[in-house]
Amino acid sequence: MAATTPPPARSWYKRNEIALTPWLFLLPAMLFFAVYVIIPIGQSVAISFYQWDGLGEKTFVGTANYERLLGIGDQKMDRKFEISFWNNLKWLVLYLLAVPAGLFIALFLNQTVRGIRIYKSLFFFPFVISQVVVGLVFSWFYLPREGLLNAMLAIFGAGPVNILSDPSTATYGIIAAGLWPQTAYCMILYLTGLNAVDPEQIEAARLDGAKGRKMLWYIILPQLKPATFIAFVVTIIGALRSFDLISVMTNGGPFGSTRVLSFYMFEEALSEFGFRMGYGSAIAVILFLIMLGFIAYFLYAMWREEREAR
Amino acid sequence: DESQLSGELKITSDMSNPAPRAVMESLAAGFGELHPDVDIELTIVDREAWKTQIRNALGANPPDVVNWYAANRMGPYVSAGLFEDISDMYANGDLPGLESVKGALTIDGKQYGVPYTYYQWGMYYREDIFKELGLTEPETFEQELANCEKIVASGRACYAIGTKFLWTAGGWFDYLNMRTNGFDFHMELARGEVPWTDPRVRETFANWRKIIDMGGYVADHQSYSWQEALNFMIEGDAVAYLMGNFAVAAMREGGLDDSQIDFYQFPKIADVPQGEDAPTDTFHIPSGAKNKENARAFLQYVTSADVQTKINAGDALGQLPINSESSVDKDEFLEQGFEMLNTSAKGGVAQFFDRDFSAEMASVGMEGLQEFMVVPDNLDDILERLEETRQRIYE
Amino acid sequence: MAGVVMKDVVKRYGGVQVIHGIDLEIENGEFCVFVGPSGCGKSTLLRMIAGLEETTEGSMSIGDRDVTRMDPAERGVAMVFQTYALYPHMTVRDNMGFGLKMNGHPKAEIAQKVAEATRILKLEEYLDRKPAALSGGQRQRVSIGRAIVRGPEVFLFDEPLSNLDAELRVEMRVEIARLHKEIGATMVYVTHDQVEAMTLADKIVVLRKGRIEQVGAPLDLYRDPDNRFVAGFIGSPAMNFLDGTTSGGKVVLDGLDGSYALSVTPPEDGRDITLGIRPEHIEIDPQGKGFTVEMTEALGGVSYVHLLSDTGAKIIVEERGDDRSREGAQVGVKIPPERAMLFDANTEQRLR
Amino acid sequence: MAGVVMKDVVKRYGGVQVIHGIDLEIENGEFCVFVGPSGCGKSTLLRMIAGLEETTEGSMSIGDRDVTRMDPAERGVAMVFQTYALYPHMTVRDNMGFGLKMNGHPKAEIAQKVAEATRILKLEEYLDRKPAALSGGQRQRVSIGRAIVRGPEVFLFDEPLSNLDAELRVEMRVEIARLHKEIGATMVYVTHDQVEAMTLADKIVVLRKGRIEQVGAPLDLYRDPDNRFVAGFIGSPAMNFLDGTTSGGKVVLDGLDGSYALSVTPPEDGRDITLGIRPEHIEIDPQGKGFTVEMTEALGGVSYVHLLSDTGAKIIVEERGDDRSREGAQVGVKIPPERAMLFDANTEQRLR
Amino acid sequence: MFPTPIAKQSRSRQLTYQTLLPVALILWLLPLIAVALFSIKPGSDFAAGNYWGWPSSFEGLTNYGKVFFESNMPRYLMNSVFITLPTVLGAIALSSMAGFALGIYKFKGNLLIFFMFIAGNFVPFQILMVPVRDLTISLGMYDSIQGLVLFHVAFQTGFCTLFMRNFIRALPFPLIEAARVEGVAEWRIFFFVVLPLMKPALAALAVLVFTFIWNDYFWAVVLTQGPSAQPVTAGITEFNSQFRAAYHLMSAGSIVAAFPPVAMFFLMQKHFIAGLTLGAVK
Ligand SMILES: Nc1ncnc2c1ncn2[C@@H]1O[C@H](COP(=O)(O)OP(=O)(O)OP(=O)(O)O)[C@@H](O)[C@H]1O
Ligand SMILES: Nc1ncnc2c1ncn2[C@@H]1O[C@H](COP(=O)(O)OP(=O)(O)OP(=O)(O)O)[C@@H](O)[C@H]1O
Ligand SMILES: [Mg+2]
Ligand SMILES: [Mg+2]
Repeated sequence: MAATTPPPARSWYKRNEIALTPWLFLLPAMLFFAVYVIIPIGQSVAISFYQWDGLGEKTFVGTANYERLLGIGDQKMDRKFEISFWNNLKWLVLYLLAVPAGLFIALFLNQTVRGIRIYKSLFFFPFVISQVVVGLVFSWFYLPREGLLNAMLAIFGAGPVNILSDPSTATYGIIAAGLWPQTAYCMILYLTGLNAVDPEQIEAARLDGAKGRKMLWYIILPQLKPATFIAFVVTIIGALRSFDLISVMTNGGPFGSTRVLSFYMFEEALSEFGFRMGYGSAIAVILFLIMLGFIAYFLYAMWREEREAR
Repeated sequence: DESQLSGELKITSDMSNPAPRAVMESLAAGFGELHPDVDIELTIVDREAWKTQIRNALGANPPDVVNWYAANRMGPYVSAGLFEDISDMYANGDLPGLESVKGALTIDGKQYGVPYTYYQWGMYYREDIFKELGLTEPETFEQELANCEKIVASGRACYAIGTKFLWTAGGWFDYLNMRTNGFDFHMELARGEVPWTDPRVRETFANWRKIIDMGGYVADHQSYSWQEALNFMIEGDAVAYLMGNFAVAAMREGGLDDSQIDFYQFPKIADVPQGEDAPTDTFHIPSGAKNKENARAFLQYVTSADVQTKINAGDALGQLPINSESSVDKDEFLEQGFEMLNTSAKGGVAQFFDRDFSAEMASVGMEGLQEFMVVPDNLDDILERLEETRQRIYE
Repeated sequence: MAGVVMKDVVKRYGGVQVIHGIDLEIENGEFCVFVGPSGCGKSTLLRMIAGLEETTEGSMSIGDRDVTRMDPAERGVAMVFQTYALYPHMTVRDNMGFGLKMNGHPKAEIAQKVAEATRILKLEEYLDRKPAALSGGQRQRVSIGRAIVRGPEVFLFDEPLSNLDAELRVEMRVEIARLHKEIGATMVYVTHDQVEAMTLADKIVVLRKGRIEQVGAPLDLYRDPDNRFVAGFIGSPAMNFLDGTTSGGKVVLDGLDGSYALSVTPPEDGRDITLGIRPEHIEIDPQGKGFTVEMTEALGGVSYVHLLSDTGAKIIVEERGDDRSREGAQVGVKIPPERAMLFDANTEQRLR
Repeated sequence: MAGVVMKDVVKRYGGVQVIHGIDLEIENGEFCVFVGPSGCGKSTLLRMIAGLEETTEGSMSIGDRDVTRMDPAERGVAMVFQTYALYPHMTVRDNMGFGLKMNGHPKAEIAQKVAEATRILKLEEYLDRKPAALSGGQRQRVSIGRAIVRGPEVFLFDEPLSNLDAELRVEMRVEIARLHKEIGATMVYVTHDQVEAMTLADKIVVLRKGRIEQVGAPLDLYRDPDNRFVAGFIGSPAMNFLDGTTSGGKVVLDGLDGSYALSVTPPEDGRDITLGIRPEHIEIDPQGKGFTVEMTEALGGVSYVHLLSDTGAKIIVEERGDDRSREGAQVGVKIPPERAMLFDANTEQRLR
Repeated sequence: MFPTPIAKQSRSRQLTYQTLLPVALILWLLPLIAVALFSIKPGSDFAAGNYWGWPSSFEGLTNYGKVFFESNMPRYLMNSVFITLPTVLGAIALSSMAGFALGIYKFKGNLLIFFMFIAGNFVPFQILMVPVRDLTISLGMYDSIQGLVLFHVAFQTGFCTLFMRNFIRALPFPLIEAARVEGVAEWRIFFFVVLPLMKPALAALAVLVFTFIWNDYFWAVVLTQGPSAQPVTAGITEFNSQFRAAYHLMSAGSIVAAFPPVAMFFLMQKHFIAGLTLGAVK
């Protein structure tokens, strides 16, 4: 240790390493994400103020697309939009049945008997299968003459029903098909949630005399709140995004009764008689606004958690 | 000259049903034999799917030849400049024998493609069952209904139909409307010149309703594609099928022989000039094609008289050739159809609902037609909706 | 109020026996502490009293009732868990009232009992908070409150203080002692903390590998352990053990010169024994020799001196007062014979 | 080797100041312990030495080098974390050698340094294990080994033992003391454990709310604290404090009769003061009165007697020997004036 | 454990449970079992109306042979593989870097950027459809595997970053600090300290993204057409139109299309479930 050594000179990067590194690491992901997600959202919003067939020139029409959709002014609300919107609501509400159903199955399977792991994974199976295949499978299941559903109903002397051809039942039929994988998803979330339930609390509750349903309601469910929250989020998002099943099972029919916003949007923009990009974008924007409510709520919940965490 | 062609030729075809698929493959092979140096790449896509995909296909990196339809259906692509103007081929006489049909491919005086086949629509029925029930081919609507009554009484449906993809209902409307109000009125409606709420349109629907109410159609038709509905006819659960002639190939393939199937013209309703549906299928060159020379040669090839004769024969497409110099196959259906179109379609020949009506009108319209077939009571509501759409599109 | 009686109680997990026939009587109102090394079965035994683990064999009664096969909720016990096991989604008030609510008690009664427990534990301010908003000590108090509210005959505690920091531990220990005095219920308490065991217990039960080693009042165990295990286990720093043999009625220790006449007569000559002496009973002789001061740990009022004998034995001596040994110094030790205890080196039993 | 010098060091997080201008000199080779209540800034100060937190104001030098703005890696320090912070995917050997490897030292040198550290810490057996396969104590040793390998001038420890159980804590404490003796480097050690601070430190720094209260050798702080905070903080059980006033050169305590003449002269009459006296310096007079024995905590060799004066003051007295007070008894106390300390009741400063 | 372990309940309840379990499973998987059964039946069974009865003969080989040798299925399968694997790699590479940046460093806008990724991930992807399609076309990547891969990588990056960042955030921070004190450069910290510790997350995420992408249908329809670039999910519809009403072949085709993710799930079950719990969002 001689006399005071001056601090050695360092490169600019070295001096700012900690400040720079995160940006370097973020760059590729942000680039991709901006180009393919963030900017397109803006573009979509912009397109929704135009009339455009996707080929030629765009014509600026202001809010005309929205006015037509929502029936502002002396026109009626776009009937297809209206139907799609209500169907979306049905999806939202009924799809949420996956949450309690998943919980029920999870409770049923949360045991330690031999082979239970295999059972659990088989129950989870529908979730990994593509929705296209699920849709096919269910449309055969529903077939009016040959379908397994009617074969089973016949055993009980009921039926036959033609679920996908009846406009009053078709949407429900599709939702039921959608519930199948979604329930499996919720089931897994709950199974892992149940795993994390504090066993000491269960014991405390046993000492407190809580049993069965009371135990479930007062002790288990509150502890499953994170699982429930996530199950809700993914189910709602799944409901609003529903496209594959409708496309495969009914293609929106019969006479448009199973359309939902996402499907209608696709139809307007890209389907056989479509190519009304502006109008389609306007539908997408409305769907986006609906979803934004849920996204905002989700972000808020996360933000609160972040606050508490560090 | 021709044999000097080389390079690539990319064809995207929607001839995806088994019989047309074989024809398309043979066309490619035949062309390949003529031009061994041309590297042909044939892609066959689902016919229903192609209706949505063609847009994309034309936009980016397009193939050299595509399938499409004549008349209104090609309008958007022509006006967007996506189809190549091939008026010169017609003008140069490169396409002999097509003069009479070039109208369907003409927009603003220019031609944008070539037809390769057309086919009559009409009533295909189970001859054996007619015999069994003692029925004869009807000539009037009353007879038609009377026949149907007997068929229904025998525990069968009169008509097979699968409206899952909507357009099949369009065929029924075309015929009922052309028979009720005549060809000219039908085309006025198609051009948006007549409101849907017109009493004459209502009359068409009233006629239609008679069949619906008597249980003339197979149940649950909205769940089936036309191919799936064909099973009803093959199994004898339905007796007749209003279809294009391409259905014959499928019926034969399904196991029916010619003694079991027969054909009659859609019967007369009112005393008006009759029109017939006879859609034309076409080939086009996308304007972004990279091998236009080869593509032109291919169009020339498919429309040549011999090829037309061959591919439209009963054992191939089973449809009518376009080229006036080619011959109609000795097939009972083709001959009848050819005869019908030439002699008794006095009013005119229509392309088909989804080709005569503008795209948006057709989509809303066919959906309404399907709805009407399932819930006829909604008629007022449906017509109002169609009218609304008409006003928006045409005014 | 009631005591707990266990008769030849056995617990097996599958083929593994972890409790080997325990007979124990806990008097009504007594504060009984289970201690023992980790894995000895303290928690298991406690949970068997609670009914959270089934009793494989033997019988268990609380008061006059045979509870061997009863549900936990019916036994009239309440348990305080190491991790508190508070219901995180309920307020303090609801946490405490939950047991009564589950058993259908009227609201007014619940409110009154919660208020009573709140008063005892001074929790008034926190009644409407959730557990997450409480400090460790407060949580522990709530979990005790939850037990109190149910008015059980027997309180069970499983290492209730081990998740608290040192200061709070002291505070809560005092609290629990006060509580026992105030409500006078039977309490069974598991800990591995010396101080807790010594200060709280009326009766300490020393367990080892699923068997009872000794039962007795804290100071009795400290002063008069039955065997080497108990002697070494109770007291901190632990008792020093020196190996030796008997010779002519005296004890000769390996590594120490001189032989010790002890207050007990060692049985016969040539027997291997262990001599035990607590750090506070050894005196350092600064003038003596034979030992080097290896290290001193001065804690203020007291220092622990680590001595290394010339022959390699290590002992710890407690020093108080103002003069302390210095590291590296050569010293001697004095072992007052009346304070030393003798154990059989093989059976480890005390020789008296 | 080098000492650490801080000059008027300040740390702010945004607007919140947590270190308020600290001046401190740590000698070369010294073992310096930071103690203080939770949140007082011990860890922050340590991390500022390490360079993990920026120094907002003031200067910091290690040896002769001003390190205030240097990167952690350049400061020549090594840190041992409370949670060990071992890389779980590397073997013990790789954990220890990682820092050298990343900085491009030759393999042979790394191997040699790791071998050296391994020897010092007796880790030979475990070199090829992953941290998950080690006990808590072994992990802590590896994390110390990792520090040693880099041959730093200053070792920094942030509560390194608080994740260990009581027994291991004692063992590792001894180990760290030995280590310091063996390699003689400067060490800075954060803890909130009395015993660790007292036994390990050459110098204790008592922090409170980001300020230094007192710096000194352990027994100096114990025997001669500068203020009431240090007096109360060092020593366990804590010093007893009794409020009083001065009167005629003597001290009159609230709640105790009699006045005390003390070894210091209280400044002027009528001043509010606090008298401090450690539990081991009070004597119980079984014949006296004025106090009730509220509770006794008998730990074996020693008992803590909680006394409640008739006027409500509470004091704790240490008792040793064989005779102990009984709960409920009426007793008196003797406070030897030469042991008592006086503090100003307002400034809390010691009056000497 | 809740509910009370069945082992602690009465014998009759145990028996009920043991029998209920397989029954429930069969009911649950009934549609799938039916399809599996369809796929080994001869076509004549369907013509004869024997939909639900015992197969009159087992034609599994014939049916699957047809799928593999007489249709574009193999081509579609290959496409799916070429779409899925690069996407998985790309998304994971991008997101582990982004997750590292967001999970370890404190800087202005950290949370904002993070939330942007989350929000983007939850967006109804229909809103991206028109612009993304145009972008892909103008990049000349319409109907190409690269076009799909690029988009999928970008979109999945949102979800993966959420997942990665939370995982990295849960790593003990002193590990990073320890490395910094030892003078390890930041990028080396990423490669030598953080990345090895993320192995479980990487595996979980890889499996998860694999299934998401393999099962994607919407974007396959929007950005590709025809067998040159379309994945099986889209291919299966083409396949079905080729074999319309031939249920035995359609079933076999569906099973072929569904098989890879299912196999993946069974092989990597542990990671898969870990992935769902860790990320817990789709
Ligand atoms: N469910 C179980 N299955 C098998 N063995 C068990 C089970 N629970 C506990 N044991 C065993 O029983 C013995 C006693 O465990 P117990 O928890 O009662 O010990 P303890 O004295 O409370 O220890 P600690 O002080 O560590 O809490 C241990 O050896 C443990 O391994
Ligand atoms: N990142 C930060 N931002 C704001 N305040 C902080 C931050 N880190 C620490 N503090 C505050 O600085 C003060 C000192 O914290 P520090 O961690 O140094 O305390 P400590 O003495 O180590 O406490 P403990 O004994 O609990 O570890 C605390 O009041 C704390 O709240
Ligand atoms: Mg225990
Ligand atoms: Mg700290």
